Amino acid sequence: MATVSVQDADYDTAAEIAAMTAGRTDVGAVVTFSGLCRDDGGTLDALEIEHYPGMAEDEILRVCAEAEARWPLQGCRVIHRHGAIRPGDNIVLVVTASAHRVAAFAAADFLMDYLKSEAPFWKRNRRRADAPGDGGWVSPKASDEAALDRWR
Amino acid sequence: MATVSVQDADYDTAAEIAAMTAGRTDVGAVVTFSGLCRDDGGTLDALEIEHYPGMAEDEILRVCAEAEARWPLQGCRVIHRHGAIRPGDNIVLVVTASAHRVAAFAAADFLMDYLKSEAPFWKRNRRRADAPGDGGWVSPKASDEAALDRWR
Amino acid sequence: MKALYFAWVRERIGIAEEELSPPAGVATLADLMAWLAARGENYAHAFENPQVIRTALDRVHAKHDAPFAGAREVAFFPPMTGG
Amino acid sequence: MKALYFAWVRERIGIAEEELSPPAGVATLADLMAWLAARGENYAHAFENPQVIRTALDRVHAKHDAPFAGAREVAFFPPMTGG
Repeated sequence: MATVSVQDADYDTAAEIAAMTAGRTDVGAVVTFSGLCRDDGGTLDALEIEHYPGMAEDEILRVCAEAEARWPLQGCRVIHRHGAIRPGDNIVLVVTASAHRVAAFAAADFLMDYLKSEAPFWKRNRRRADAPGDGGWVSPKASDEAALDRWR
Repeated sequence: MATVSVQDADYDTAAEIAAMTAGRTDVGAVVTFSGLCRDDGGTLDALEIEHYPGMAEDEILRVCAEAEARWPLQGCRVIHRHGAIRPGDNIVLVVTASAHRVAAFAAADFLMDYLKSEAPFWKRNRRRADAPGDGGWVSPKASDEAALDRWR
Repeated sequence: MKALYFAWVRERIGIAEEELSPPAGVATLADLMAWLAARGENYAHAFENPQVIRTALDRVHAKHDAPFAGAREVAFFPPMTGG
Repeated sequence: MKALYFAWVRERIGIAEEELSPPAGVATLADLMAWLAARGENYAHAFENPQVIRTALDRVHAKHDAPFAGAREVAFFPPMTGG
């Protein structure tokens, strides 16, 4: 039931919500998560996101199937972008729908935690020419591993 | 910082997300929750939502302030509709923004739990003329009270 | 003091709001509900089970043992079901 | 068997993919990394700390002690940082 896209194009959150709920009267709760490219220090030109084509889609679908096995979902949609992402731009969208809010929230939260740690994407900071330092590959965060423990 | 609306008009989730993130590069995560009017049995004409004008806005603002005290939020927006809501239509929107996903998710989840139990709104089922039974006021759910315990 | 009634409390009483002038000795919200319940069958029906009624003073949730002196607005309503 | 390299593993080795024909006795992914590391400075640099490298067989995560016999595609990459 889940639908997964890995693309360099941007996405339209409203269109994704509409696609999940249009013509239905059994959906009680829709949760969306959007991950955006931050540039706290004003030094980032772009985030470059590399992925493993084929495996990226497969892994996200596998994580969605796990979420659907855990919670009664009526819809599950994930879009993950790759390529050069500018500060303020969208990176990843998760949309979940369920009759009740607890399932929709938990599933979206779970999906993001697992996407972070299991889907084959790698981020690199491309710094502005006038910024000090050399950017480089983003390191995984210990807090992301800790977040996974909530679901085990 | 929170913005709260109690209105009979519908809302536009995409516009609310855009208003919270436009021109910013410090937002890393936006979570939205939309509550929709369900009609599982096909017997509902509309949900009629009564509210306590003035107190409804004040209580939601109070709950938002509580969320902002608990998590580092960059934005907090709540829209709660009143009046006659048809099956499939929107009832309530919560949008939270933060640098990191854990805060955005937790705050939206918390806000919905507290809105359900503390904001002065009351739902009544108006059944279709051909439907059996007499509809009537919706009873609070024990599970909503249990959900609050997660935050205590 | 203005009293507001909502949802089935309003329906049972038959009005949405009214001015109240409770006598001396009626001090808490619990007292006020007992005094109202004695005003007629409609009030008795609305307040037949006072422990399920939620109360607010000047648009802030208040417990039944709260004194209402000084409040300009008191409200009585069933448990909330918004969201 | 096709080998794919991603992110800094790819950068250190200098190529994104290649065909591998490991000798008999190289059976697990750990064996394969040790064999690759001996192929030159670029490989040695990529696999200098093999415990941080993640591995996949035919696009499914696999542990280092997994045998790769029968796989058509093996991949080596750093810990993921998507989402």
